[in-house]
Amino acid sequence: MLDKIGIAKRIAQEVQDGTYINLGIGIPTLVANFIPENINVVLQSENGLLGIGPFPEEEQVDADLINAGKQTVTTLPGSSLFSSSESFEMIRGGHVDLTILGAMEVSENGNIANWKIPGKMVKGMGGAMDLVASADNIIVAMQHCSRSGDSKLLKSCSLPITGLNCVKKVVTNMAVLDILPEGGFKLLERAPGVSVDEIKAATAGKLVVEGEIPEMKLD
Amino acid sequence: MLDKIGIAKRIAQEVQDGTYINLGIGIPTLVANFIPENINVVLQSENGLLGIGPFPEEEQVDADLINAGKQTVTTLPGSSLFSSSESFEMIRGGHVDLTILGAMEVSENGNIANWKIPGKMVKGMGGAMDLVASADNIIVAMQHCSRSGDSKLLKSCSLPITGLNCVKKVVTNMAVLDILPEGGFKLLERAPGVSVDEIKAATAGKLVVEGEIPEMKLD
Amino acid sequence: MINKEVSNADEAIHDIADNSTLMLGGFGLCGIPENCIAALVRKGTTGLTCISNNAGVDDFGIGLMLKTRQVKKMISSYVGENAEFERQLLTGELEVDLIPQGTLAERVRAGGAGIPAFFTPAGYGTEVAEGKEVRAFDGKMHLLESWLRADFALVKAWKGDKSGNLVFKGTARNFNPMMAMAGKITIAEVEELVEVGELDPNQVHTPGIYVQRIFQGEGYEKRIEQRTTRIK
Amino acid sequence: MINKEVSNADEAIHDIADNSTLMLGGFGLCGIPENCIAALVRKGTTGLTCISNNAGVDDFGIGLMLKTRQVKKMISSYVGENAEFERQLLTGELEVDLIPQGTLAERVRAGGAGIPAFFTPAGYGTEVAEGKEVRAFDGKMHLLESWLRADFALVKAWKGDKSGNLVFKGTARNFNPMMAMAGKITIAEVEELVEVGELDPNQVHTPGIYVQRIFQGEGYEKRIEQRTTRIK
Repeated sequence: MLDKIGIAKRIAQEVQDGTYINLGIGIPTLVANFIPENINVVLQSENGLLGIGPFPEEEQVDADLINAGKQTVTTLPGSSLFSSSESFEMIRGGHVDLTILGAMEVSENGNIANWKIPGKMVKGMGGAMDLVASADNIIVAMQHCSRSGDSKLLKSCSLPITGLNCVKKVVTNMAVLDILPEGGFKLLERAPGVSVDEIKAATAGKLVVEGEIPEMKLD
Repeated sequence: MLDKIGIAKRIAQEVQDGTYINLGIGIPTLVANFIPENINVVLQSENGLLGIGPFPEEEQVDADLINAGKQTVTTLPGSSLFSSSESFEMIRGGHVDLTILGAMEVSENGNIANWKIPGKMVKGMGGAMDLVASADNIIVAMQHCSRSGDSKLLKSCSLPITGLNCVKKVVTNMAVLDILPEGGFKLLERAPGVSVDEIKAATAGKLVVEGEIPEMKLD
Repeated sequence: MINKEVSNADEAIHDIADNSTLMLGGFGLCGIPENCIAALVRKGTTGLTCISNNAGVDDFGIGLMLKTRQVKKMISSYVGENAEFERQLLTGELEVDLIPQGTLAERVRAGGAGIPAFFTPAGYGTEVAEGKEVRAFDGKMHLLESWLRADFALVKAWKGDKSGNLVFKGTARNFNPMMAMAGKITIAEVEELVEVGELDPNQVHTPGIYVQRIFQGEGYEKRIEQRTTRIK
Repeated sequence: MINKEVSNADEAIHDIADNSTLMLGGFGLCGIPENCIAALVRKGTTGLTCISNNAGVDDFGIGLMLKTRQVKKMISSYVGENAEFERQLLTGELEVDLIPQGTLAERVRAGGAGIPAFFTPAGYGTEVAEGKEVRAFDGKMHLLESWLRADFALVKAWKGDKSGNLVFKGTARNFNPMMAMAGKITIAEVEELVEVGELDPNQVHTPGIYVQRIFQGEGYEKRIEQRTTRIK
């Protein structure tokens, strides 16, 4: 089983050179730490920054420079700043190459639920609905099962969805899976020490297993 | 009868302090020269300039600074520059207070025709359709009659129209007229030496004459 | 030059009446009109509909107006950081319209730009689509969304000149430029108010045509929600 | 940093195939991609659909490509200054779509921003409305207009850095920023190409995400159509 760091490391392997990426809050944010040095990417923050730099040193902290998680950040050489409408022009217009975000549930046809739990306080969708409706390439980072042990990879989402038919790949603490165009989670890799049977047992949606399933390679 | 300068001078009297104005090519451009010094206005150029300054001195000429008529201009203290889409955000969004433009024909219900003569080369409407569709206050500057002596103030336009029910006021070489909400040209002022009967004879659309019609006052 | 300067926040907001619709710039607590919010609390205007990406925290930003029960309705994309907000929502004292952030930004921009409606893919197939017109373009489904406009827009900029031109700094720009366009009356508060001619015309973010009143604010707290740093 | 630099205009446009749809920035001859146009004339690409506010003059700008019969169709708002253009139009060699300037700007912006269609009042009741959906909002009639996108966008900026960030100068900005957003491949030519880090992030007009290739142009003529001056 992977921990959060492991999930972030595995997703970092999916990142291609020369791309623009939007990282959601939580595990996705961690991915930035594991992108190899020879891979040049630019991180987009939907509150109006392209080229997110590292956290500032104490004396660099600037209240006017935050990311979408409201954390203080820095700019980098080549960064640019813009308004929220311009930011979503980039997102909605398909200019961001890859979106990595967390989820509560994913269905076998690529639906995602990550914004609302009925009966609980609703905080809002923020930019998630825009991101999932517009991105060509969406990777979900999440735990395979909930704390109570229920699968989060479902036939159909039980929670209110954030977007339809949009998730392309899921990386969990147990596995890497592609969402097939015709529906179904295609198992690509197992986490170290996790068997195909364990993944089968933990996946409520349709799982497609073909041939030998290799174990993930993480450094 | 007024000459072009006279028409421009009379329209300049309509300009109110603290307003943003778009001036079309031709007579409207001349209006800028006759706005009193105590009236502060900002001129908008739809190619992306707010705060059009005077023509440059020879050594100031900058190919990257032109107005919508493609003439070299200057900026003023307080000017701003922006893209074409931002320029038409201002126009379409109703932020420009007054639009002054020329016309081939105006109808008694405020339609305007100024972009196309069937059978002649069509050059295009440029920004005219956006301006007339969006401006709350449109003044037309034009000759009362064509060179062949036909009235250009009509019951309905014979040429393809640029916009519907949009002109509020017409200033010609013979008269100042308001377009009434219920239709009709309401005669407000006569050009020096021009009689009401002459204006009646030169106006093909419905002319409304009530009481004494004063002569324009021009300095 | 058209002079838009007013002396302070109280003068700038003097005619904001009860039950007005306001837009307030900012993302979280970054780039919010601190002085105008404080003046609204002093004035005690009530029944306000506030269009703002977030709703502040308990003791800062729009949270200050929630505490005094001045807000009737919030139109936002994310409102998570405020216990008083949650309490009022659960008791039905407060109405909330939640809108995807990009749709919110574009609806405000459309309000300023004279575009009454547009199609966007965000929210198709979700609760957000309820009651909305759906149409396919190039095989992809979109929702028809309408413009948003407000009686007053309250925006915060870094620098401004007396004719209303604005320059923003960093990610404090966020919703401020679009909201400046979409207010019938737009009030800009700036950290530094300069004379006309001091800003480079080529580098103005919001042209003065959108701003009706401007003043230099004071005592900016610029509170940070998540102070994250690294060791040198 | 993602490096977008190419060595010159010929390399930048090498894969523009016959029958491509191009967007070209500029208003009149102000802010046009002079180097890319010259390279297209050298390459001899034909059957082009050109989206550009104007069509150049007889011996400059897009006029150079009209002279060599490379253009099949123009999508523009005003095309008045070109005798060769008129000749080709009258003989049916050239197709022309005339679009109100603000609608053209907004359709291109929509193409870049992922808005497939929007309502605008421009053109209602005119020939432009033929075949278009009409709808009233607040009692005012509007037309539904669709986005425009292109295989290649050719834009001209004042300065740019190697990661594609652009800064424009004066009214040479015009259609360039929106077209940069709406090209599948956007090629930027700049008067001065600087290293990454030399442009102020707060003052970038077009973020590099929109630009796939950038080069420093040479020999800019920047021809003036109406040289109007005053005596000192």
